[in-house]
Amino acid sequence: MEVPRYWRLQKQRYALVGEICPHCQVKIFPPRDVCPECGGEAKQPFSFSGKGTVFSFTTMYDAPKGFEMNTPYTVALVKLEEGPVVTAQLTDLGEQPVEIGMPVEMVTRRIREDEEDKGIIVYGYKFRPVMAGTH
Amino acid sequence: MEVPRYWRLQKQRYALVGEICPHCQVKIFPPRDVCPECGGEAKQPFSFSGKGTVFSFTTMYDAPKGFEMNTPYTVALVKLEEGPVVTAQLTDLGEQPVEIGMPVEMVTRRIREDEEDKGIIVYGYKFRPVMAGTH
Amino acid sequence: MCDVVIAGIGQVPVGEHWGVPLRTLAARAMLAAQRDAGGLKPQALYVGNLLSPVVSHQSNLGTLLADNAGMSGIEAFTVEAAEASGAGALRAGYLAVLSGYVDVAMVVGVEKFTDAVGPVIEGAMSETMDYDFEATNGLTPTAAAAMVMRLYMQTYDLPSDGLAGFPVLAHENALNNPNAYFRRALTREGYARAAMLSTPLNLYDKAPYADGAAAVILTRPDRLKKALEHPLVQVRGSGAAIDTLALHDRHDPLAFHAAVVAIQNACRHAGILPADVQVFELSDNFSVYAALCLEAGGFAQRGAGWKLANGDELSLKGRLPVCTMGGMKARGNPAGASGVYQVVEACLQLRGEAGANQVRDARRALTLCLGGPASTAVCHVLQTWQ
Amino acid sequence: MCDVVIAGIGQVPVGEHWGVPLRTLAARAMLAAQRDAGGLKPQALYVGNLLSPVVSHQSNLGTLLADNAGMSGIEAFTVEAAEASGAGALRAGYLAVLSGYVDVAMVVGVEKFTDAVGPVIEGAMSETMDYDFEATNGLTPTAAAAMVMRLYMQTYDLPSDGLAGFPVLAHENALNNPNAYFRRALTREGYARAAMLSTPLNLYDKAPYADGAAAVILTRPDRLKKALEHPLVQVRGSGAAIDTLALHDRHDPLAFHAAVVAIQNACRHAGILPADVQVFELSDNFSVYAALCLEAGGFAQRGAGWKLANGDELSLKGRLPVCTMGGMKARGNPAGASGVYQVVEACLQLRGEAGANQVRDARRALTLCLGGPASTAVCHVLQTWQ
Ligand SMILES: [Zn+2]
Ligand SMILES: [Zn+2]
Repeated sequence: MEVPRYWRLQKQRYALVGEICPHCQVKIFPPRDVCPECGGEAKQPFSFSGKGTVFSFTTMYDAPKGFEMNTPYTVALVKLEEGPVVTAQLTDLGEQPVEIGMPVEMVTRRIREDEEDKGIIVYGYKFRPVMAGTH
Repeated sequence: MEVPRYWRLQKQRYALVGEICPHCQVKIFPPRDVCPECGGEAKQPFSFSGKGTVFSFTTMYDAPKGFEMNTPYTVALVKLEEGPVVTAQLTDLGEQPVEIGMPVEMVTRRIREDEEDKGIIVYGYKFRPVMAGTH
Repeated sequence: MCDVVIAGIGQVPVGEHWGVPLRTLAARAMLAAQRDAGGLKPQALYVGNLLSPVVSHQSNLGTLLADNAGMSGIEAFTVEAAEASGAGALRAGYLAVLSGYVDVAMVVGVEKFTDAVGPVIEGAMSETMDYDFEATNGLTPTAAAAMVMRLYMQTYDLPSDGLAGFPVLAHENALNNPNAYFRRALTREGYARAAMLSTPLNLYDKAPYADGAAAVILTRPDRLKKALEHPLVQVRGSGAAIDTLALHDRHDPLAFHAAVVAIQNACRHAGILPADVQVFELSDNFSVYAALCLEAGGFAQRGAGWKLANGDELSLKGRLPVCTMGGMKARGNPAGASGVYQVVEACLQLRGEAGANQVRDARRALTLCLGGPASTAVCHVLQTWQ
Repeated sequence: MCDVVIAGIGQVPVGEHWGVPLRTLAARAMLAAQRDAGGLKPQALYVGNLLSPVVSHQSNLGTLLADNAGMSGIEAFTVEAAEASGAGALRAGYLAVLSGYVDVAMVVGVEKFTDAVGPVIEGAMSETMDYDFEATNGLTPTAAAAMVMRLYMQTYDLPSDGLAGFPVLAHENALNNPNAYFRRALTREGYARAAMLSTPLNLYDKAPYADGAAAVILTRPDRLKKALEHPLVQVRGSGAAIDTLALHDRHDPLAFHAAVVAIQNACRHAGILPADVQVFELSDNFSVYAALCLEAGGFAQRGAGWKLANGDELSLKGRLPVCTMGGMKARGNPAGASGVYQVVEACLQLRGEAGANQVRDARRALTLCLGGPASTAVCHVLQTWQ
């Protein structure tokens, strides 16, 4: 990941900051220039709780450049409790089998290998199973 | 330069091997699938002598990725004595000013830096001034 | 509107052409199409390509390919629409001829994977998704398809080999296609034993990426100075649509909405219903996508597309033959070229030149090419011209 | 053939938009064009872009940009033709509306350089040339222009500041353009002192690469439900042509043959001569290319194009105003978006909305956009519609 993109995406990646539409109140992540529900344009920042459930998932054995050292790893569609679905890796799975509907919560983790460019280590959101007893 | 491209271009790059059109006898470099003179398709390999003259040139102070360590360097359009014009770096210039019309000859030199990928060092054709007295 | 016909077709065998540069791969298909069209010279070249800027470090393919093939002075540009690039280029060519501005247009789809290897390829293919919010989290097109497949299998309660029928059929049909990458049979047992690429998607659920080039020449019938030795195929309808780029933005990831719209638009334009075709070249780049293409076309109810592949309905002698020359799965998937391969293969069927794989009485065909999980869809209706 | 008009235009200021993602840059221009067209909704989006797959790792911009801007379900793809990508996208959109198939098409040119830096950018731009036989020898578009410039200066015996008139004029015209990257004057003395980039080409002979996005909406006049507050501009002619990709394959590198053909085709289609226009937006991405564009259009004899910039002929009050809002040199050169900026600026002139830079009685304009050293050329004739 190049330096400009790294800084540009920092807020979304670290804190799951999306948007709320002032016209129809829908919550949006990732950010968009036009609200997909009402077509309105102006939006306000909104911090998601980071709680959600697994909507679908896959464990990958072939990785693209930058992720080769991590295989196999599990990627999921996570439905946030506020509505939007996000794409993210699952982490801290231990022995637990993943299932659709499993509750998960966001954590910040190292996302990918150092790239050719600049020695940047990319951190961002992943999701881990919600521990029994923590809720 | 990636490994497959490196091998694919090896013949052209080391020995200035182009083609001769069996239909109209025009000599072609770099290789093409259709003869630009007569539209014929099949062609035979042809080794160029490597002698030519400078048709135009420029000394570059900004370099693309892979060439940063070489700046400034001089690139020229070299008109080969067999007819075609090729793009190539000039080398071994010493104190001599480059001029349009200057006779040059091909030599094999290291072309660019090691790339991100594979540690390949790319060699290929460059041209140097023809020494006084060598002709 | 005038009639637009395909006067010539050309293709190269799909495979690993390590020693052949992209320009030469394309030239072989282009020159074959030109010969097939009786030497007709194009005024325009529309190139379908996805990967060249990243994998071959080469952009401006329009100029490179036209120049290299001896077509200097014509108009040329590249169309990119992810894996639907070739179909998008065909649509651009079709509209150009339809506009009356261009009399003869060549469309070439070309993809060269073997200028790079392994993770670079998966990375380059991942650029078709939302790079900032999908690819940077490690998602690839294969993983996206796997998540769609898991949802499909769980929602509709499929057995673990429920989608096996698609690759088995594709491999069967490729046996007689000299341009296919894989000319060997696949059994259900072979499918069941295959290694996982991205759970629950296995090696045979994914069409293999490979090098390839295919071309067609489009014109108006009145532009043909002499009769050709083969029948003409008319482009009767064309439709294209997009959905959200990211899978996570879909309300219903199992509804290939863009495919529905593209098929409807193409069929409405042609004045037909999808059921009025005898051949359907669909996107089987992932086996679950083949099922969803069938559902998008209304050939099966939602959740029932997979069942069609478990009978004879989709085979060459069935009610709706699909992937008649091996599909992307067994002919091979040269990404941005696949949409043009589909059209070339449909032409072979409509011209009666499909050899052992000839579908009887094939007069009309539907081609549907997807980019991503139907993030983009391009559909064409082709029929024998008279 | 029906009339095709530009119902709306939009642009963002050219510059370094480090914090703005490509999709947002494009959305700002797209939504501005849509507002300008009275809210008209496009059925198709044609994107002109060159660098995104390499610099931003993002392909399938058609889907991304349409989706992000709330246009899901429409048709969309990207057109790439090197630095002429935006002009190529306009041509694709024009032909689509002309075909009768698409009623309302949006064309957006967008380029984001600031997702990468320095040598990566020069490398990415070099992919527009023959990568195997130009770029791998260290050539860049700047170096190619420098070799053309040296040939031109030597062949026609120019003084060392013979081409200074072009950047000086461009900087003068940009002073009143709020969307220009550089709004400061340049003197001949400043030109003479400038650092060499690639001999004999100096800093001011090259238009600076920068981020930008510009958009237009094309439709048929009968599709406009209500009158707009501004005049309509008609696309009256369009032409495109390629030359050899590599400079070394040209018999005469100083004849911009593709530009000649593109201009001829566009003007023939419009039923005009090049001399019948009041504004000429040409490619001044390198100052010598501006001279060669003038010669390609027949506005000057071969070898005399540079002299036009040394008088008043090309200024806003002259016989043939060029680069009226600053050209690529001073407005900035967002590569694949430049062709759309040219058209937006020509529309401002034809609509009488060019403010202090208004060309009197501008009724017809020519836009000419080059990819490489006229390896690709795309030309449009625009005129006030009535
Ligand atoms: Zn809203
Ligand atoms: Zn010949």
